[in-house]
Amino acid sequence: MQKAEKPALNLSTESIKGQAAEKMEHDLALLEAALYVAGRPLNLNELCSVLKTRSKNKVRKFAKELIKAYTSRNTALEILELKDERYVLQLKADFTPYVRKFVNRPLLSTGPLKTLSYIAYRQPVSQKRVVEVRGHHVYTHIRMLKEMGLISAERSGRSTILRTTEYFADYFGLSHDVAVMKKELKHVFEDYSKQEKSQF
Amino acid sequence: MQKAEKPALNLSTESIKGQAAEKMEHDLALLEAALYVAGRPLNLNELCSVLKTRSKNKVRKFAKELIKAYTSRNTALEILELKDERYVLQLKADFTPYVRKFVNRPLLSTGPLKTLSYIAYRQPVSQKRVVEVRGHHVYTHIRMLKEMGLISAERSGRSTILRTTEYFADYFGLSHDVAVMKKELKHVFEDYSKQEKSQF
Amino acid sequence: MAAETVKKPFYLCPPWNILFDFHKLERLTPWHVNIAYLLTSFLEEMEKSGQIDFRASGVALDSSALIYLMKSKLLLKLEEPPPPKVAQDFLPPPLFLPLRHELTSTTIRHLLEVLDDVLKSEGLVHFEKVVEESVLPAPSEILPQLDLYLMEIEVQMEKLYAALVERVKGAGIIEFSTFTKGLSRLEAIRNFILLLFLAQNGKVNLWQDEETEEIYITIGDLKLAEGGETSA
Repeated sequence: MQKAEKPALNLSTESIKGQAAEKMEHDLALLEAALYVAGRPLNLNELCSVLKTRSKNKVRKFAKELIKAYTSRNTALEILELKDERYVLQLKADFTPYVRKFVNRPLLSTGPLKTLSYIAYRQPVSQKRVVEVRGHHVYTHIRMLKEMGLISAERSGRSTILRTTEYFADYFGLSHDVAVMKKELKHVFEDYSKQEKSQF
Repeated sequence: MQKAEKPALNLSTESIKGQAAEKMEHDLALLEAALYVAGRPLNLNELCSVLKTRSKNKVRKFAKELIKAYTSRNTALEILELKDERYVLQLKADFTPYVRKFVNRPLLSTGPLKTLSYIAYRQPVSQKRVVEVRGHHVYTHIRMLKEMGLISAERSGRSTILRTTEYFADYFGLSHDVAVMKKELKHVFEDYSKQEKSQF
Repeated sequence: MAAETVKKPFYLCPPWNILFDFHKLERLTPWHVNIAYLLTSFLEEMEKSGQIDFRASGVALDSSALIYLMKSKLLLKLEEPPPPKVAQDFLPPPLFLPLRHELTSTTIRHLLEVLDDVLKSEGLVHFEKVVEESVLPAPSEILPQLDLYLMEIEVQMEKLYAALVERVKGAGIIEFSTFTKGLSRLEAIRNFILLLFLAQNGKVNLWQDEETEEIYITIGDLKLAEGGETSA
């Protein structure tokens, strides 16, 4: 960032340069803010919406600038560019072992997590079916999961179809392709149940 | 941070200085990592455990150093020192409106937040009273606030008593002592109403 | 044939004929019918004549049930409850949460652990509706259609159930007195009748505290801490 180098002079070109630098600094901070609170990869469209611009080029440039700033600071956090021009702010992997113990809040309590796991496994699945299997209290869960961006709901005729989102896949490290994801889930699930059985 | 200034020379004093700077940089990064993953204020003991030191002085010094680094960088994030020497990493409030939509937690809308501030201000308060003052829809709020760990409910005879949790106090950087917290809240509310007035 | 039509059974005369005439039944005001009197006198009359006719008894019983339903339906014309009165107190402004990223501890392993549970319970849910075959043959044509009335009641039941679910946020307990607070006595009675229907369908459980006489309505899956007795 340029702030420290900003001159106190008030010459007109200098002042324009200063304004531009300040604007850029603010835009970089906006991107950083979005990546920080999202805690997940954001794509160019999402980042465009933060900067209220349609220019993907501009956002791309700024994202790269932000990556550079983080790299030069050399702190515990990093910004990475992922496949399909998605960007993520995350903890550098080296630091995980030292601070793992501070991660003790679950993403969801057991009830909503059960509902989420069922939707992931059976998706696309009608809300009606989820309610039949899980009971009427899941309406609250479904609402919460939607608010957290873990599932999406879509009206289809008279029923509502639920499926997991890309954020869900990112969070659990699963494929974005639903067919592949379900296979992955099935595999892990089968391995898991085998392990469970062998333990008892 | 000093990395850019690290000389390539291998003179013994220079190299010792460099090593010290590097060690310090690493320690600062460790503190940053802990604050980043915790997402809540950490106290000196917790920070000591990250640096594997018993010297609170050292941790205090480093924490202040980290705050200075964040301030000079002038980005979207800030590290604050709260009451009782607790430290927290968070988004600067100015950025909240721009990135609220990326938060992957059930972000409370104004309604539940009003219920929360009422409970905080009047605690310990009976659920019945909260319903009387805020209306029947607050049952949903109360449930949400409980699920988020911001309030706790306790049966007392035939009524349910609500109060805020330590997590709540941490979240807002308020004292754990209820009497003190209420005074702090009064200030917050006064500031808020001043802001409101100045805006309109 | 002619002789048979002339000599019509006693129950096709007033006052019992009302139980055997679909069109009349449709038009009457149910409050004007004393079912207990009609049925008692009908039985006495049949015993007197010595002609025990089970078909006629069945139809009389069915019609009586219908009149009860009509009475319930009149009771169940639900009105919107008045908006709750809001007590006065200082309402502080909302507390906006500072935004902090927080790594969460839930892993795919946790997801799979609970999935196991859910899939087990899925097996316990039967999706094919059990077709109930009636033991008795279909009612004769003189019986009016009850479906419409039942549907009405079902709509009201659904509304009430939705209101209950809303009030307890999916699952929970609510006192009958709390639920019907502010309603007139008649409306409370209507709600109570609907609750009985809901309880019969297993949608809610009702239980009463013997000391306070308070009725508790439980909705959804509840783990009752002290194993409170539930009875439909």
